[in-house]
Amino acid sequence: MPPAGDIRHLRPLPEADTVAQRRADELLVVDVDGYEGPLDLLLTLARTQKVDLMTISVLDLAEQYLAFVEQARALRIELAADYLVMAAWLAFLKSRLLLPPDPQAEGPSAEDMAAHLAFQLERLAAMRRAAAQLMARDRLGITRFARGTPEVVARTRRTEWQAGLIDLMRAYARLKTREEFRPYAFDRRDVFTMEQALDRMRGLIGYAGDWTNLSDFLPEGWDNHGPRRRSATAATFAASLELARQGRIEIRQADPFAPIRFRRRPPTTDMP
Amino acid sequence: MTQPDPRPDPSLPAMAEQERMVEAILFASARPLTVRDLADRLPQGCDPAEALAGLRRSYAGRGVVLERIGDGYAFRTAPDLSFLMQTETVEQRRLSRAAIETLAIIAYHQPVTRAEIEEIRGVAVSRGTLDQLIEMEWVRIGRRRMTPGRPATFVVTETFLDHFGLESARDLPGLAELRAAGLLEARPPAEGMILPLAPQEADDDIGATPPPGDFLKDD
Amino acid sequence: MTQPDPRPDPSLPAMAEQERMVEAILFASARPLTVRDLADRLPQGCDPAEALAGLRRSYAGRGVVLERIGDGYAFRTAPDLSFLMQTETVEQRRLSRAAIETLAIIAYHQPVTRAEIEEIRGVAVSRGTLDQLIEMEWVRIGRRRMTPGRPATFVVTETFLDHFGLESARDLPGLAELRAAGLLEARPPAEGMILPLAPQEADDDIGATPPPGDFLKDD
Repeated sequence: MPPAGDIRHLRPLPEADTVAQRRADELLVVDVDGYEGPLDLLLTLARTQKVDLMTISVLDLAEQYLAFVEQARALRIELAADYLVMAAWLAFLKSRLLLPPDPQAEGPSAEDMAAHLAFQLERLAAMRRAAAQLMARDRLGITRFARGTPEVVARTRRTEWQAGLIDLMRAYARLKTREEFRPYAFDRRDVFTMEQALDRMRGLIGYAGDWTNLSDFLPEGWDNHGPRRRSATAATFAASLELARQGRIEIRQADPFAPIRFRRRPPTTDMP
Repeated sequence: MTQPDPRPDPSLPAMAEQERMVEAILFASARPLTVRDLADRLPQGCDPAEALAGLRRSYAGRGVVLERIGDGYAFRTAPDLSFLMQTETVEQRRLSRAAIETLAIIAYHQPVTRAEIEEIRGVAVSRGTLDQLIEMEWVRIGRRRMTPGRPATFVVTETFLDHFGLESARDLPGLAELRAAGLLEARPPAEGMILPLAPQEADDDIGATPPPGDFLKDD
Repeated sequence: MTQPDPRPDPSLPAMAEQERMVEAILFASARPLTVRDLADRLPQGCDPAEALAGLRRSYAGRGVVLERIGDGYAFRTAPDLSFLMQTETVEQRRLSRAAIETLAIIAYHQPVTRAEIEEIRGVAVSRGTLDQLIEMEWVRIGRRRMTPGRPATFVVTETFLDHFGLESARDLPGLAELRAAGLLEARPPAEGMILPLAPQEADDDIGATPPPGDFLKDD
């Protein structure tokens, strides 16, 4: 930007009526850099109308803006593109405002466009007022103060272990499942297999000419109670079924839950 | 190792004692603490909200007052005594006019997108301005707007409320009047009404700026 | 040194106001302040010593006390509340597989010796695992087993029962329930294995052992 003096020198003096007006124009021109874009400039121009922004004459405002741009051009001041775009838009708006409305025209009416521009200006002005009010509040470190010597808070760390009943059960289930599939002799300590029972029965059956209780066939050490007895009983019973199938013994049970008894099959009968 | 103790009621501190405790904890802290923060530090079963109410009454009119800031509470010196505090006054970072206006727009219009800020100011918002406000912890990025492009929104923080002595964003000066005047409504510009944005600062990254026109507010 | 106050200056703040001022100044100050410092900052004619004495009285027994530190005065949180001036961060961690399995075995088989745990897990139990469970107060050492070598046994604690919401270790679900819950795969037993005739018989010799359906225990 050239300094003010240079501008005066360059100035071809357009139709500035009064000295005051000239000075105002000059101020605007010199300050063009100080505006934050066309909207900011429009707001400044609007203020010269000295009316509520909501009742501002957008037509007058458009003319003011166009005059300003014209003047800047006359002063050979290069305006940024956005100022020129705004100028074009305002020129368009101005012509629409001056012409009778075209009922065929699509899109917003000139009045809507003007109203929106007035709204934008009012909103920007309102935000500036709000910003000023905000900055004038009792601010921390300016009029309100926090404790000057905040006390240090000691930090300690505690670990909380996450484990629920379901984790515990799952872990146990994992162990037990693994165990069930483990064919360890350890597990068989209390298991009497059917093969063992068959061997034993084959040896003993010859002596069982008369009906004999199943329990009498149980091997020594397996006939007391508990799992060993259960296992031996089951195995012996299964073996007896196998021997009956082979036709070597006969089985009898008088009543439900009565003792199961068997005897060697009399040799006279022939098997098919 | 302090175990949280399941303190049975008879040994629960009396309310006067709970007030002492809350007073001590808040006094020690420079930052506001929430009821939750306090509950975490008090013995189990204490009622920080009630203790706060009692404390607030006993500090009313004193040289130090208990302020509510957003969800938090903090002791602050009474504003009317600021004339005594010249030596404490902290050098405030100079904020540009653009930064102050942007801050006000975010506070009053939050959550607000960058495009909306630009629409209101009529100029592009430089990255530096938003960065500065975020760095000062007055502004943070909020949720994305569920509109095309999913633009980020900006909101003000508790630090902002603390700095400006506001209990909540609803207490912003003039908010009701602005709302009544319809100046906080998102009003989409008429077609052909979108103003060109002037680049504001050299460091601007206009390229990354979403085009203006994102006016769909989800409130 | 309180002279009978002729109060010559009507513009001099009342003593209550002077106390407010001293309160605010001390609160905001980064270091203890002497009577002299206070006098320099208060309006002319104020009596900081008297204001301090008044303040000291009004803070007596509160969560914050006015302390004399050398020649200066400052607010400090009450010493008996220092336990509140610490925050505890809680870190959530999961137990290692070794630890949870060991814990499960102890819970289901207690009292159980280390050798028995190792037999069930099929791997050696590291000292660290048991130490960890003991440190967590979920496991403690029980009575020694009256067998050669008199090995120590491990049992679960009340803390353990508390954490897992159990009334007693007997409340632990049995294998049948685990299976019903789908935690144990119900596969047919290996070949040559004989199904027990009556799986839940009451006259069993395992009667003394708590977990149902557990055929592992022989003592």
